Amino acid sequence: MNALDSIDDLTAAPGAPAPEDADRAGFYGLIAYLMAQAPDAGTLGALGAAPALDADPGLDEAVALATAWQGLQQVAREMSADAVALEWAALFTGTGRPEVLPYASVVLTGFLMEKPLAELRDDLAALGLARQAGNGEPEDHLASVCEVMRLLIERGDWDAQQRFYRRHLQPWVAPCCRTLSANPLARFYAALADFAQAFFMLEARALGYEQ
Amino acid sequence: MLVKKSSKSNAASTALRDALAGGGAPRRLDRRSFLKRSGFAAGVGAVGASLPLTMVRQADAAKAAGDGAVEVKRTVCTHCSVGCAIDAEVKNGVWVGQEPVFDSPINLGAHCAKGASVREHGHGEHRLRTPMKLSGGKWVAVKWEEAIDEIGDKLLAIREKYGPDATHWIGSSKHSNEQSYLFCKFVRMFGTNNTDHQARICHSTTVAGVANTWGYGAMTNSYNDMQHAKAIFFIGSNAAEAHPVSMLHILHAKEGGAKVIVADPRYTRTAAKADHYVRLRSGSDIPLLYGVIRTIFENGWEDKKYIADRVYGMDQIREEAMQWTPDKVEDATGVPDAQIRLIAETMAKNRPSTVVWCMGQTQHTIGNAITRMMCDLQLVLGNVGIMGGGTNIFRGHDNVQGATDIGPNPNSLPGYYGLAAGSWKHWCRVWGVDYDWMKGRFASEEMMQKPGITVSRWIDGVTENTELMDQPANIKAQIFWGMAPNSQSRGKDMLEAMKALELLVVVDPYPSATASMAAKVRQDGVYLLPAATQFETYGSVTASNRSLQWREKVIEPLFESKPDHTIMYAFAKKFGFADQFCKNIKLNKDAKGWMEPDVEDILREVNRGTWTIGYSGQSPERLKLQMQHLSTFNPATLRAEGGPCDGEYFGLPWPCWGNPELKHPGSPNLYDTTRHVMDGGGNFRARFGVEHDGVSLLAGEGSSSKGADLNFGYPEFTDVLLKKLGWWDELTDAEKTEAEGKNWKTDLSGGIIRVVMKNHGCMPYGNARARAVVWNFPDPVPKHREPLFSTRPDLVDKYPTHDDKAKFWRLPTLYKTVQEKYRDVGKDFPLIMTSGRLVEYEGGGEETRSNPWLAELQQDMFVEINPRAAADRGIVDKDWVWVSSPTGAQIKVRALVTERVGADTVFLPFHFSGRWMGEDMLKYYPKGAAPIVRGEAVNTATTYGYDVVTMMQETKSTVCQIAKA
Amino acid sequence: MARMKFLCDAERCIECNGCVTACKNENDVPWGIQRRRVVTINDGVEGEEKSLSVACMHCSDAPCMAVCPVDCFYRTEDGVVLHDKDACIGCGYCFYACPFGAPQFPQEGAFGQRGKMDKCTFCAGGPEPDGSEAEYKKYGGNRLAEGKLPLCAEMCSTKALLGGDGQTISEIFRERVVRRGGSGAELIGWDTAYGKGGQS
Amino acid sequence: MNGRIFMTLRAMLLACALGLGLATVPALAEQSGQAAATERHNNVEVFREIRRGENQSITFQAPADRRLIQSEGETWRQWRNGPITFYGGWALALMFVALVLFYAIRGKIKLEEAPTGRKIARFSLVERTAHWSVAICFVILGLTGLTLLFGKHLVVPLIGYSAFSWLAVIAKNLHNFIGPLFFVSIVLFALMFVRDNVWQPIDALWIRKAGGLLSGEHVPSWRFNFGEKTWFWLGVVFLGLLVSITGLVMDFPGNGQTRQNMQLAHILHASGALLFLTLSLAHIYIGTVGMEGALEGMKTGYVDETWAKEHHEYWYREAKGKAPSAQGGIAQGSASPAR
Ligand SMILES: Nc1nc2c(c(=O)[nH]1)N[C@H]1C(S)=C(S)[C@@H](COP(=O)(O)OP(=O)(O)OC[C@H]3O[C@@H](n4cnc5c(=O)[nH]c(N)nc54)[C@H](O)[C@@H]3O)O[C@H]1N2
Ligand SMILES: Nc1nc2c(c(=O)[nH]1)N[C@H]1C(S)=C(S)[C@@H](COP(=O)(O)OP(=O)(O)OC[C@H]3O[C@@H](n4cnc5c(=O)[nH]c(N)nc54)[C@H](O)[C@@H]3O)O[C@H]1N2
Ligand code: HEM
Ligand code: HEM
Ligand code: SF4
Ligand code: SF4
Ligand code: SF4
Ligand code: SF4
Ligand code: SF4
Ligand SMILES: [Mo]
Repeated sequence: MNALDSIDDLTAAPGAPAPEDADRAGFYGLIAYLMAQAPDAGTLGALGAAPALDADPGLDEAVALATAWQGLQQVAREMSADAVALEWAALFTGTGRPEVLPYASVVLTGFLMEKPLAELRDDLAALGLARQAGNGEPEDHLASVCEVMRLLIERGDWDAQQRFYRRHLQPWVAPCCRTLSANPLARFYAALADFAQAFFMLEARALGYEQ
Repeated sequence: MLVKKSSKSNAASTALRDALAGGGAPRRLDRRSFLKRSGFAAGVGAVGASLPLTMVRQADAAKAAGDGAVEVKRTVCTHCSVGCAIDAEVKNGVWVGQEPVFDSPINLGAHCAKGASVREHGHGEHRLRTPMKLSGGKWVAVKWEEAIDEIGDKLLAIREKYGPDATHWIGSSKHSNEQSYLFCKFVRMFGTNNTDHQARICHSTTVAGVANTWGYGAMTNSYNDMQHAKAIFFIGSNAAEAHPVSMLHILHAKEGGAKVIVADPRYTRTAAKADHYVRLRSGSDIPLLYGVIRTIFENGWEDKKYIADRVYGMDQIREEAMQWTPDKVEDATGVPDAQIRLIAETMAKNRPSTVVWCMGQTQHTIGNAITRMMCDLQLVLGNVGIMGGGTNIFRGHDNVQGATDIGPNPNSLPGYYGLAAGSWKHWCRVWGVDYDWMKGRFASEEMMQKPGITVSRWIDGVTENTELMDQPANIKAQIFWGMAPNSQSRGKDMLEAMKALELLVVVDPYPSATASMAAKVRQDGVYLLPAATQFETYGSVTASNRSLQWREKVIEPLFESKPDHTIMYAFAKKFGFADQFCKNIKLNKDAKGWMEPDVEDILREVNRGTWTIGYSGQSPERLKLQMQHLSTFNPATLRAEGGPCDGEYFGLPWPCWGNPELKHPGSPNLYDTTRHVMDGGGNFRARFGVEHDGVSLLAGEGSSSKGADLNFGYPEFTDVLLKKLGWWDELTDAEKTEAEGKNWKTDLSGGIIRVVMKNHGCMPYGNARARAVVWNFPDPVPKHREPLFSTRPDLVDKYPTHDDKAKFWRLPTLYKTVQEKYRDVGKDFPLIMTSGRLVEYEGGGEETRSNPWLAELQQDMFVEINPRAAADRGIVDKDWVWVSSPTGAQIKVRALVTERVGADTVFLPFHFSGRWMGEDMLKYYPKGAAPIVRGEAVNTATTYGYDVVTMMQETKSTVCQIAKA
Repeated sequence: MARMKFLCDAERCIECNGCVTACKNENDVPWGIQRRRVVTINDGVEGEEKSLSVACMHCSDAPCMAVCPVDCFYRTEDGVVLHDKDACIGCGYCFYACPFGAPQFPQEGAFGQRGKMDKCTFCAGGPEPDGSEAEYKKYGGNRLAEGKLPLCAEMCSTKALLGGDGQTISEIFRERVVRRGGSGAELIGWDTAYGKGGQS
Repeated sequence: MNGRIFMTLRAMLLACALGLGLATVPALAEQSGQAAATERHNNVEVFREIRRGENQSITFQAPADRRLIQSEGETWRQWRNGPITFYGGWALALMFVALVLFYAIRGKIKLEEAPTGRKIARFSLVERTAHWSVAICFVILGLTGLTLLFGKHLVVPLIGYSAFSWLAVIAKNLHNFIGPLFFVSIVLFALMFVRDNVWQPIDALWIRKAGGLLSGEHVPSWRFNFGEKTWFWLGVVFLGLLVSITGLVMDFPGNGQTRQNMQLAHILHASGALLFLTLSLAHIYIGTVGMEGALEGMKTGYVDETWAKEHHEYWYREAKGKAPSAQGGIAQGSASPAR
């Protein structure tokens, strides 16, 4: 599927998002994509070459994010796509329980496929969203909730973003990133986790504002 | 004092806490400038914005993710044959709650540890998620299509090179009836009889022994019916752990005054609930039972009329029994005569009395004879065919009964039709395929009719000298489709076999026990395919009491897993026989575009072909209707009182005769002459001819079922007999066309059955005597023979085993040779080693040991050892010890010092795997796939020994030595 | 109003642990905490082996309640003893006092770090609003609010474990004793069974 | 009772009364009649055995204490909620009142002669640090401990549950973390002071005169008088170690101690702590408002010669005789502060 098609379909909502929101959406998209699969060489290269973040030194969260972003780009430049793919497989696949389980249910209840997933599906239905055909991952995967955020930003629905973030990301993303970051097998993904965590911190703050 | 907080004060305290925790509302600043100051709005996220979405999409308005409502799906526990119903609460496809089904007449809402925790299956944390293969010693993920292709090509190549019999397919008693049946058909269409499932190593000796005694090899009555018993004799069954919910009915009977006796080498939890406990030496059931029968005869407590009218050959049993004088019995069993007398008297004076047996009796080289002894005991007492009596054979897996009835058996097509040309023709007609085509699938017509290699011996099928085998080549490809490796004996030899294979395929939700063993000895050629569990598909399941229940699908298959029948169809397509495979079966496209054979249609095909045992009346519609009206069934009688199923027995227990339109209510108790045949009544089956050695085998005068037109013994019905009796014209014209030249088993119209039963109250299978003497077995009159590995050389001399067999189920099989070689094994291995179950785990245990709620309860593999035996070895409770066996294997386990076992016996649970002779197998498991609890498999240390009729493995009586680690 | 009680019949209990896992299932109790336990006496001794399933007995004069330094226990109208995890400081006193070892803790760390106490709630949740997510997370299900009884008792494999209104269940038990051939008169009171901590 | 509960009960009833519907099965009256005489039908005996606490096993391995019913818990509860709270509370209160009265009647023990302005070194920096760290820990432990013991009676009515629960968390954690620190400090402290707290003949005099507390007479002593020694041995050494050790037993669970061990530890800890606190009031009284000049020694390390002479005459003489009262030039020997 062509990437842009799918986004176009979905951003039927009022107007194009403001540039800063486009960036937010982009970061969500990036985190989602990297969590869902290992990036190919092209994506990895693009990531390494992306612009740096120019943060106001007075904003601690922003500085932390800029640093983490730099860290992620650094690793992206240093590692080959194959190495990242191996790492992805080592972390997130296995014939049984993988090393890291980036699911809301697991972080919140200790089990896969638990009540948080049921709650999430309620809200997805209300938002008119569903799992992509052929995707076996339950929707409370980190990649999946990030994609939802991306879509909501692209729709420009601030209230929905606030509500969704509060209900389906806030309670678990930070501990999830911490676990991933601490995994001894993780290098690229540790950097991603650090970046994601910094990003979520900033998001939590940003979403605290009124529209 | 605190009371329920209002949400308001709660919010207040939350705010307070937040404040203390340093959180709080963000400082005033507007959002956009905040984001800008953070460096956003400069296109920094562009790299992500161009990436495609892979997880979510805009839903079609029609099928959004969930409607938020809690749906209740009715299913049945998958952990044992009791068949406890479960209500699963599902919200948005997530299994969020589990509720008891009080209305189920079988379990009244009750569950043991396993059933109470099945919701954990919905988490699937330790499940196989995607297909995997072993490549250069590493586990790597592969796509489904790739896996099917690669495996398919390899199998076709092996088929080409060595013939279809170089493959061996182990199916599963965990499959639904429909899947079992389809698997049986699938393997046959591949062209081999090399297929088997758990029943082989579970109740095969029962099925053979009991069926050969009176017709059907199944539990005659039911758990519920035991409420009517006045004495219950458990021997070699530990129901409190293996069939916990059955105890609901048994304790109820006991509270009503029924006497309960337990005979077992261990003082089990069942024994703890009994009135009397008898400790016998493992493997000595036959002498004990002869002692009991002798006592009954000596006191004239036998049911003389019953024996005269309904039993063949009882004199010979009596004769043999008289040889077993009290001293001999005590010498062989260790049971004093007073206890023997107690059993005999209790059983005789509290009729109806019933017996229960299980693995303690079946898993022996003479299992077939032991189980026949149990039938003989009940025949002597006239207890068979009555409420509260019968032989209550507690079966094993949730659907082992169904898989035995219509599943992958090496010696039979569905419904015990056997493998003769006529049987093939019958099933070919049902399947709608040409007999010659079918024949062409096999290596030859001879191989088509020759029973395949059993699951207990597949390892020898791989490693045996080809010359000595009864098939052209060794097994090159082994397929484990729902069975664990650690349940088969001689684990040490299995490792060699795994090494020698060309291909090993495991289709299982939890394949990692096999995976870890294979990875220990191989680098390549192993595939793991994720099967869905029974909660992720739907279909019928047959409980121990022959009742069928319908399971609804609880959740969608987790991860990449697929239901077994979908996988079978994919392979059938790859092998090129998809069209023949599902000729009468509709195909549905699943969410991922795979074709799924329609489960209802499969059952309808079963209905159309399985007349022998009455799997013909249980249409999907009838079963579903019952599941919706559970409350109408009386738990004491299993009969519906009122409601749409009025008069039917729960689960339409087979035989449920004729086609569904006949509305047969099912047979709650087999051979029950006190009821009309259209009311579940019956009599012993005429299966072995009408006479033997000049003695009639047909039942005596007046012993027909209630209201039968023929009130004497009669043979089974054929078109010829019908004509002779002048009943032929009661068939419709269409039925006549179909029934011409057929008998009740092959008449696809069901006309013969309808006329015989409905119009004349007779049993289609005839009315005969039960056979106390089974002349076609090696020991027609059951004889005691010592296990191959015995600690008693004196008894080995007195009661030696059978002679070796050259070609038995395609393999040379040793008896005398082994026993003689190991005559004095007791010197170095003085302890009798037996094995069995723990309530928390099931089977090989990979599933249940992956369930944290269960795993928490049993965290160590152990051996039960008597305080005296322990003291002799300087062992104290919880010590690590080595258990070593004559095979040279030794396993490291914890000692559990207890009076439960006598000083000469030790007991080990068999549910563990993941440690190998002291070594932790963790490194061979695909990373993260190890179950929560790992331990030594007892079968790593078990020895050679197979039943002389069925190839049942000897896992209850062998020997070992124990030393402190 | 009903006075909720448990009663476990040792003549029936077969140590199958059904009640234990039912509780885990209903309340998502983490590894290491057992709100209900099955205890066997004289394991393997012929004629002497008996098992009983035990959880919090929801005592009338509840020792846990009496010793809690923050007084976080309360009793519902049904006589169920519940506690407030927000208030609990994890001091362990309830665990010292309880005759049945009902209170348990998620950890047992240095410096007395135990986490919030957890115990059987009679499947009645906690102080949060009935059926709320917060309630479920902290205390598990609230079956009483849904008009159901504790899952452990509902699922007991042999109906050895009875849970519900004290009078009703002792009546059921009495009938059973009579049916077994006892007179029912010697029926034990809570005192005999559970000692002072549990009299009703 | 609503429908669902009814269903459950029905299932239970069914399970025990299924057979009643089946009246056709004749009851085995004769046999069960006999059985009644010999068999157990209810749980009485089982519970008795369980309460005896022998031969129990639990499949589940976790709790160190594998017993089903522990009667000790009740004993513990009675001790804690009974005598310890009651007498402990009163002891503290009475001591406080007594000291107030004493102060009112006797007033501050003043120096009889005017201070000389010449200072003598009494406590080295190390000694003072040790004393004050013990003292600070002690005060925190005491306050937090008392919060746990009496908070729900005294504090809850004032600030309510929620706030108290916060206070209690803080109290508990402070207590649990400072406890071990207290233990370390008190051991060092005791080692430092033990030499000057051994029995000396002159102590007999102090005992005879009851320290002169009532008479107002000065009883001579070496560095520490018998009153202080009592505080040292009974308070610092005995009670200090008692509360420390028992406290550590409770503070570090999971080292094999059973619930019973912890109950015992708690009883000893709480009783010891209350006695300790009660005594400490007296010490603190004397060290602060009770006696002029006492605090100065602990604060600055130096005391006025007058104070030394009046309260610790022998020590004074020795100190005077041996070394000048110069900074750093501290006398050796039994009268000297620890090195
Ligand atoms: N919890 C649990 N329940 C299960 C299963 C499970 O794995 N776990 N599996 C199911 C299956 S597949 C089956 S087949 C059934 C099996 O159920 P059971 O057969 O009841 O269980 P086992 O523990 O294998 O064996 C029963 C008893 O046989 C005794 N025994 C050993 N040797 C002898 C002997 O020579 N003679 C006699 N008379 N007794 C002997 C053993 O001491 C043991 O107590 O359980 C089913 N239910
Ligand atoms: N020493 C000793 N050995 C014994 C016994 C003994 O008493 N002592 N008992 C014997 C007896 S009676 C038996 S029955 C056997 C039992 O032994 P097994 O049957 O080998 O043991 P299970 O673990 O029950 O194996 C069932 C497998 O099927 C998988 N499974 C579950 N559901 C499905 C499904 O829907 N589809 C597919 N494809 N797979 C599924 C499970 O994950 C599991 O791996 O062990 C025998 N071995
Ligand atoms: C080594 C030093 C000490 C340690 C390790 C220690 C530890 C403990 C512990 C673990 C408790 C149980 C309460 C809880 O877990 O929160 C406790 C209670 C208590 N401690 Fe200490 N403690 C120490 C010293 C002291 C001292 C010096 C005092 C008093 C002067 C004191 C007074 C108390 C009191 C009053 C209680 C409360 C008793 C109750 O509520 O029943 N403790 N202590
Ligand atoms: C917070 C209140 C306290 C005050 C104001 C205080 C004050 C004093 C003063 C002024 C002295 C010097 C007495 C002298 O010069 O002879 C002293 C000595 C001493 N104090 Fe304290 N103190 C306090 C708490 C404690 C505590 C909690 C302990 C022990 C647990 C303690 C143990 C001692 C000891 C052992 C001495 C030396 C006397 C001896 O060894 O006999 N003090 N204190
Ligand atoms: S394992 Fe057997 S007895 Fe236990 S709940 Fe399941 S079906 Fe019932
Ligand atoms: S003392 Fe124990 S059993 Fe009684 S109410 Fe409190 S926690 Fe429950
Ligand atoms: S642990 Fe919690 S509930 Fe128990 S006594 Fe302490 S504060 Fe109360
Ligand atoms: S009542 Fe509920 S919380 Fe208590 S033990 Fe039973 S299931 Fe667990
Ligand atoms: S479920 Fe019932 S029989 Fe099983 S252990 Fe619990 S109380 Fe006993
Ligand atoms: Mo089995």
